[in-house]
Amino acid sequence: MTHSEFDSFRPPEPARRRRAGGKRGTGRRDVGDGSREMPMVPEPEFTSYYGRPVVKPAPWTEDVAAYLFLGGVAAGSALLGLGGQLTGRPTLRRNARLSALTAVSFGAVALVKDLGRPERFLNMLRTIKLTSPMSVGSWILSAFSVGTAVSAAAEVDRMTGARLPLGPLRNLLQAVEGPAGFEAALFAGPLAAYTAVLLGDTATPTWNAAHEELPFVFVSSAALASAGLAMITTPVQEAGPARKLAVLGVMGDVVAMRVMGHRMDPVVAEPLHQGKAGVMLKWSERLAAAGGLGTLLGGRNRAVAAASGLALLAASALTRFGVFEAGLSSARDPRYTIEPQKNRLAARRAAGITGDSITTAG
Amino acid sequence: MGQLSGPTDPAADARWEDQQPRKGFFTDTSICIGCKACEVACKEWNHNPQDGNLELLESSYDNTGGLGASTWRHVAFVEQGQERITEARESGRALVNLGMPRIGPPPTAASAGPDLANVDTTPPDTADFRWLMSSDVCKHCTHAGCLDVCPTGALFRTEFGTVVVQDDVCNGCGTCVAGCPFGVIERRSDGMVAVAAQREEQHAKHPAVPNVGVAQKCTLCYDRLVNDETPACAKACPTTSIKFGNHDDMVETARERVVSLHQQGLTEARLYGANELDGVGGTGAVFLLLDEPEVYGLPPDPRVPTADLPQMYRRAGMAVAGMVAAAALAFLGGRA
Amino acid sequence: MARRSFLQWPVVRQFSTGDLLGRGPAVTSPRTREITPRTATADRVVQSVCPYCAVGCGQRVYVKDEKVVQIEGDPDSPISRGRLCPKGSASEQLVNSPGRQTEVLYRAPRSTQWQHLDLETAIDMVADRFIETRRRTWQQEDEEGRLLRRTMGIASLGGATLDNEENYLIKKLFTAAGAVQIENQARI
Amino acid sequence: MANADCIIIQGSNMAECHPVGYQWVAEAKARGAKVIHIDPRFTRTSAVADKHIPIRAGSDVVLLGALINYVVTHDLWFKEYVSAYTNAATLVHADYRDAEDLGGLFSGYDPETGAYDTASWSYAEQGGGTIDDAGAGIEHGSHASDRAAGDQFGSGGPALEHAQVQRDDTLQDPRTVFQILKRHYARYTPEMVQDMCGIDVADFEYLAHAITENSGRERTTCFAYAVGWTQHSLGAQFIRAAAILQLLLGNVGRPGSGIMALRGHASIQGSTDIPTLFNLLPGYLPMPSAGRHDTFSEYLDAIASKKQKGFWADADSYTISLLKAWWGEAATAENDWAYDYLPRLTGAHGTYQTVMDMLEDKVEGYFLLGQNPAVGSSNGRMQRLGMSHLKWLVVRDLNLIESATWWKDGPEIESGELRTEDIETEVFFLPAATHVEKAGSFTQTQRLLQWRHQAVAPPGECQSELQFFFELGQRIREKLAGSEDERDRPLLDLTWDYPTDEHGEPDGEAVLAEINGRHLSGPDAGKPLSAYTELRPDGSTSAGCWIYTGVYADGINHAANRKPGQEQGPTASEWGWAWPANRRILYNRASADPAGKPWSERKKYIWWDQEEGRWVGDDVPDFPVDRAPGSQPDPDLGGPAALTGDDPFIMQADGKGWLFAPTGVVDGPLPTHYEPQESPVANALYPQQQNPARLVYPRADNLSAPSAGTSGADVYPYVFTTYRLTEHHTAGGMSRWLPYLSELQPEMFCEVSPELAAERGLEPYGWATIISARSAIEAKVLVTQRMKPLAVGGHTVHQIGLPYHWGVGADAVVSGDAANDLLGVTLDPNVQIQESKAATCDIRPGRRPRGAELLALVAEYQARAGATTETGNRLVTHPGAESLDPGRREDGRTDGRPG
Repeated sequence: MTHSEFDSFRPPEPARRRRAGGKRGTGRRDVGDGSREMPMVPEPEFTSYYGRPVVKPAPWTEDVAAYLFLGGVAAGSALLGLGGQLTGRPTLRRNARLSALTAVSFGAVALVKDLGRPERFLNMLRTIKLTSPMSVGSWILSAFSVGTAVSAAAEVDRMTGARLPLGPLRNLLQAVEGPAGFEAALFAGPLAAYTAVLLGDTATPTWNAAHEELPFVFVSSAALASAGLAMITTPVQEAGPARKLAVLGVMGDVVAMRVMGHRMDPVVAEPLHQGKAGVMLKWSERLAAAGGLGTLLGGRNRAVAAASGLALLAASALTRFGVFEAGLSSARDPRYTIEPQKNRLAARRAAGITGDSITTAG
Repeated sequence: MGQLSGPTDPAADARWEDQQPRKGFFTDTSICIGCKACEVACKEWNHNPQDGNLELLESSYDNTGGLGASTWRHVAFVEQGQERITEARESGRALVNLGMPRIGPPPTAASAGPDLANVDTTPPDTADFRWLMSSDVCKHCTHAGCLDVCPTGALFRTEFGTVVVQDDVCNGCGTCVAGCPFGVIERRSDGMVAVAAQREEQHAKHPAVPNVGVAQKCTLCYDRLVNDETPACAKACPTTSIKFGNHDDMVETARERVVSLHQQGLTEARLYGANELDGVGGTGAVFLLLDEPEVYGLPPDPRVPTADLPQMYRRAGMAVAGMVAAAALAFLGGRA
Repeated sequence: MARRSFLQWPVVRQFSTGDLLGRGPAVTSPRTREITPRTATADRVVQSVCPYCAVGCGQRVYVKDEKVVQIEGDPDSPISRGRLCPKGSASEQLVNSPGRQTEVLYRAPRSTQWQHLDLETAIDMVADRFIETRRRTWQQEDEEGRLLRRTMGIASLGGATLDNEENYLIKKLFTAAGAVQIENQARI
Repeated sequence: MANADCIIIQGSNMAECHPVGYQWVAEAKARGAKVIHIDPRFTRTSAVADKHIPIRAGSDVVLLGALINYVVTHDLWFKEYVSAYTNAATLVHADYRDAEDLGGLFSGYDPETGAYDTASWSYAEQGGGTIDDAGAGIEHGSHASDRAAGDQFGSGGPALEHAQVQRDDTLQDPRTVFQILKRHYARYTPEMVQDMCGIDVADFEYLAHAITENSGRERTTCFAYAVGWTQHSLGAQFIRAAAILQLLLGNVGRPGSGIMALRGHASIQGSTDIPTLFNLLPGYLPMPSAGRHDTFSEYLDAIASKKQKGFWADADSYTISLLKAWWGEAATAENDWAYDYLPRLTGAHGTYQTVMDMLEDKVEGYFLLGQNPAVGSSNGRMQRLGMSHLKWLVVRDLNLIESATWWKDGPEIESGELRTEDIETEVFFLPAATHVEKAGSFTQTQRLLQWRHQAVAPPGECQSELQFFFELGQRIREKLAGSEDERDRPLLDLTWDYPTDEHGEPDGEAVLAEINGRHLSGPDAGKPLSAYTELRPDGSTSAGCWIYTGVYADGINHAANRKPGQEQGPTASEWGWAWPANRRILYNRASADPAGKPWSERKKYIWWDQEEGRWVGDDVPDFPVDRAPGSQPDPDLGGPAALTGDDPFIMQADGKGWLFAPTGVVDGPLPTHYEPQESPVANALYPQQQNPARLVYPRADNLSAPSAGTSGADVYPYVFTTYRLTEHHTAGGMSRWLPYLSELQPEMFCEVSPELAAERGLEPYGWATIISARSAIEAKVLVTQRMKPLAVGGHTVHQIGLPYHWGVGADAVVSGDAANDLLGVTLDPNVQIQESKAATCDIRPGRRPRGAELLALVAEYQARAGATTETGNRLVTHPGAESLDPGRREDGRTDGRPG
């Protein structure tokens, strides 16, 4: 915009720097409250403090979303591994065990990498805090990792023709291999589910509102992803249980997601349908469905099975990234905090419950 | 085991033996002059680094934006016209008319509180404009979301009933950030801001930012409390808008103040955090507000997420069972 | 040692203290248990007055190892009762600010740069210039033969942030030297 | 202040500028006092006041005059108080003509000099003659700016020959002060207030009710002001107007009453008491002027007549003791106590005159001591260009302020007006010590001296001013040692021997002891004095600042008294030491009625104890302690001895509070409304637009915008006012270098109303350029309802608010354009303070141009407005004034400097 004949002599206006961490509001929707200073903005539909978020999003990068995905893959794989172990499917067992170890290792690295002080990751085991899903999860993850590592080590030893320099430990390894597989599988379910509690137990509006259904979404997603991975790695002959698990996982995932979306306050559910998260979740469902159908219809064909497995893995990743992203964006916009809270407060008051408001007349 | 919700004494809940009376703030925004002495006194005491990009934040005189890792007291500035003042007065009156049950023994003046139905909606000296200022701070909740989700025990409940981060323990997992329903706690990034090139040298001279990567928030000056000193912000506050003391006294003072404002016809006055039946079990830092909480950037109906944790664990248990069952089903179906 | 540190493991303490949820005494670190404010560990506390506006708020200056470590309000002051405004609260930063200039600088005529000068030399140079300018610009009498006894070649501005004793010496020295253009913020 | 029932904050943004002082207002409010804020802007003070009344900047006298008129016409004045304690009943000279009769001028105006001959304003003498300003005759014919009347409101009133006045206690005589006052303000009506100030009648009534209902025996109202009043071309008169109102209502000398000056610097009061000011010597003694004070006796006669009432009559003791303190043995009765060692003034030598002298290369060396004129002074460009003409510049500060670095990164380097390589000025930057790195005393705004103990030694090469000047003095004296030159005697004879510590830092207490003074001879020789009443005019005492005598009584540093406030009564007299004589409320005799009884139990403070035969109460009585209420001493005694039992204003020459100032105020005996130097509004009260006695400086680098009614006035259509924010300190030298303060207010901004934003297309938080007749600056735009367009004189006046803390430089944490660059230099004739609270400008969206184009933009505006050096600088605008002033020059030339 040119205002005077001297404009050409003005210094260039620097691009506005926004502070990282989102201290500043994104939208301007609210401006009329704190903000009589901006008369030319349309009337707000709700009030906030200059559009700034009320709650803060977790300072997590996509490493954490990746961990959600990898943790699920690992958990499901451990179950498949145990199944293979118990039902005499050595290839499935081996591949699942190795998958579990790989996934959980990358997952743990992603998790540590995301810490503000990674060198202090061991502090995760400083306490056992039942109120902290992160603490509980850390113990689950540790326990799971022990069994997974042992059982996978046995597989590796076997694959390398017992060339690992284990010495007398080899006997021990072979002895505990089976129980280790059990142990890992014991913690597999919790590993797949606790991350849902981790997200649900936050003030991040969309995650918190999802806390009833999110565990089902996550275990389903873990199941279909790990099954998909097994379908890729394991010949069709041994991958039958994986295919069944995949189909069950897809069913669970689609149903749980739908139920979740419906039971949430429509405002808080918005981030699940909008923006990047909306796109990811939409494709997640499509890919899950495709993967499920592929498995059902062509699962016995190695190529179709592998393609379906890939689709399922992608679907699971998209679910995790989508849910992750939806939560973060719900925290960044004060509307998702304020409106549902106002609604539920009004609803309680309408129902005659007036004694539990944080705001009081005296 | 301690409680996850409802009225309780938080220090007793944490099993402190040498428990002290619970300490808290009462921030009376009706006498805040927006001087920001609290922000500076806090930064001075806690050696918190400068925050922000050194440009106007487009929010009246507020240029620090909100509470965060390096700003533990934050003064909000809200400019309002007559329409909004009337609305605020109405919403305050509606609150009174709800006949909210008072918690504990009613304050002396409150029992003989004014019949607000007959109070003129236009008190003396009504302005067609007002400028609200309010110093926000960590609420030191009775049920603190941040504390309960902390996996390392870095966050702990002190013997004064306050919630404090131990810088030497925290590993910066960030769970607490999402756990706070008030958006208070934050993980400190490098703490430094983008600065003009010619100032780089000067900034290089600044002392290194402490506690990078660690969650940070108001400690209610725990280190001062152990020596029986007033927290830095409350000590500096020129008009006693920030009061510090035993939590019970603070709530009592707050109730008396709101009654006195109501008697002057200022029905917009209300308390925030003084109700132990609320979603966080009441807060250690109580506020007197002159409008709806969200106007100041406060959540209107916060609920500590941990209150629902048992339910979440149950649901997770069911999901785990489902997953195991599905796996079992997959294998039990016989060899394909 | 290992045994003791095992017992210090918060997980153990969770059970030993009854703080099962790990919220309180079970999870404190040694540093937390030893915490002491630096107001308590200071070597000395000095009473002072805020240097900003003219309200004259009382300050307490905490000194540790000959460094100012904290400045806060003096609750004894009947003027301020221990309170300070943001500027007064930032006094410690005024003293310890990394941007503060603590070396003498000199800019020669036409130079584009500062250079460092030692303090003794600088004061000597200023004294020489003072004497020279005073001689060169001396006015003994006005055109009607009335006594003036002054120089209009030397002027000074400042004093409102200085001590009474400093202003006194400034006024005394300048007046004796015949410099009359001595001014301060009171007129700005 | 906490005792007041109503507090009017006008011309001050107290909550923002003095937050900690504001606690007492907050406390009074909590007790039920009404707090009203009158200010052009809705500020943080307004936010916590009961009411904010927006006022057009510079129209305060209209409002205060209307309140005076309201009080008088509604018969609401405090009769007993006014008749006993003020000069209401005194008769004024028969030749006196009021501004009402002469179109805005008072009698005695000399258009030749632009100054008043105040002879006709004097009291009528009992015999029928008039009482002259002592020694005033000599003043006739001198130029306006040659008289720096000085800030004497710190202590006493000006001199009168004696105090035997004519009175009419019925107040009916038209020549009584009361009747003159009544007539003078008769046209200052609520309607006039509406028209000139933009305050509607309802708001005026609210204010008038609040003040009058809270005045009288039982209740008191207090006024607080700051630079919002002083920084005007009639600043002293704003304060006078409030004083008149307060005297009429009995609100002086009583608890919760008075007019409180809120000052902005730690020791701005101290630096006036012990002045680093050209026109004063310590203790408000004037600097001698050539032509008026050529001999010592002329000098003493001019300060005070021995025959007048009150404590100023002993000025000889004060002066001689000062000269003894400075020149010790060299000051003898034979050489008039070395009176001729003092340099002489020949006019105003204030900071702005000095800068203009710099531009003419008359000044070679300049010391800047904790001050940043490149940012903080009006017409900053003139300041910086002035410095570029110096031979040497010494900057002593904590940080590398803009006044130390203008030669490499100042705005004139950017605009190309200066080239670093061409600037000859030598610059010395000497790092200073902070307040905790040196010991010394500050005098705060209520005259309280408080000692600061040294906490640590200064770092690096930092030094206190005390040490620097002590060493500089030593160095100069060493270099001059042995000089036979007579002009070096004052330096060589100077008492300049102070004990120092191991770092070379002189002992501040030794300096304080010298200021306090000591007995030089007699049995107590060497002992510190305990009160200024002990000072003698015979060389037997010394005192560096007589009003501070007593601070070191008994060899104890009373400024360091620190009995905790909570262990003392409300006056807290054992915390620090207040001058004079540790008195906390001045003129507190007025807190009792003429018979010596408290006016009311509620407002009890000082009263006469019949049994003890002395004045007693909560404070040190500001009165001869044993002078009974009914005493009528012989007026010929002169001095304190002549005070009657009901003369509470002991520093005034007649012992009364002055509703009408017969002398001492150079621009009129009664405050009269004139428009600021630049105004979009025509003076509706008088044909005279601006203060005719103001000091103008018609220079090409100091142009004024045309005022209302003259062509080109619409080029600069808006009023701007400059001010401070809580988060910063003046020119920023102590705040913009601190990250904690800088982040709170990081950028220069301007405050405009939504209406003005719409009118000029300003975007919220975008950039705007503000152009005055001197310069153009840029600022971010805060569009806010806190700025209200005012309906004045039938059209809308928009006001723009500009904080003045930022400056252009590279070293601070935050920098920005300096608001003071927009201001011109036009001074109040009484105190030579510039007008920075109201001027005119234009505003447009976008950033300002850089380089030479900036100058072109300013020039283009000047050309469009037709602004020349004559614009706005005609002293007399009243067309009818011709006949009164036959000698008026055609060109209206009014420069303060002859030729």
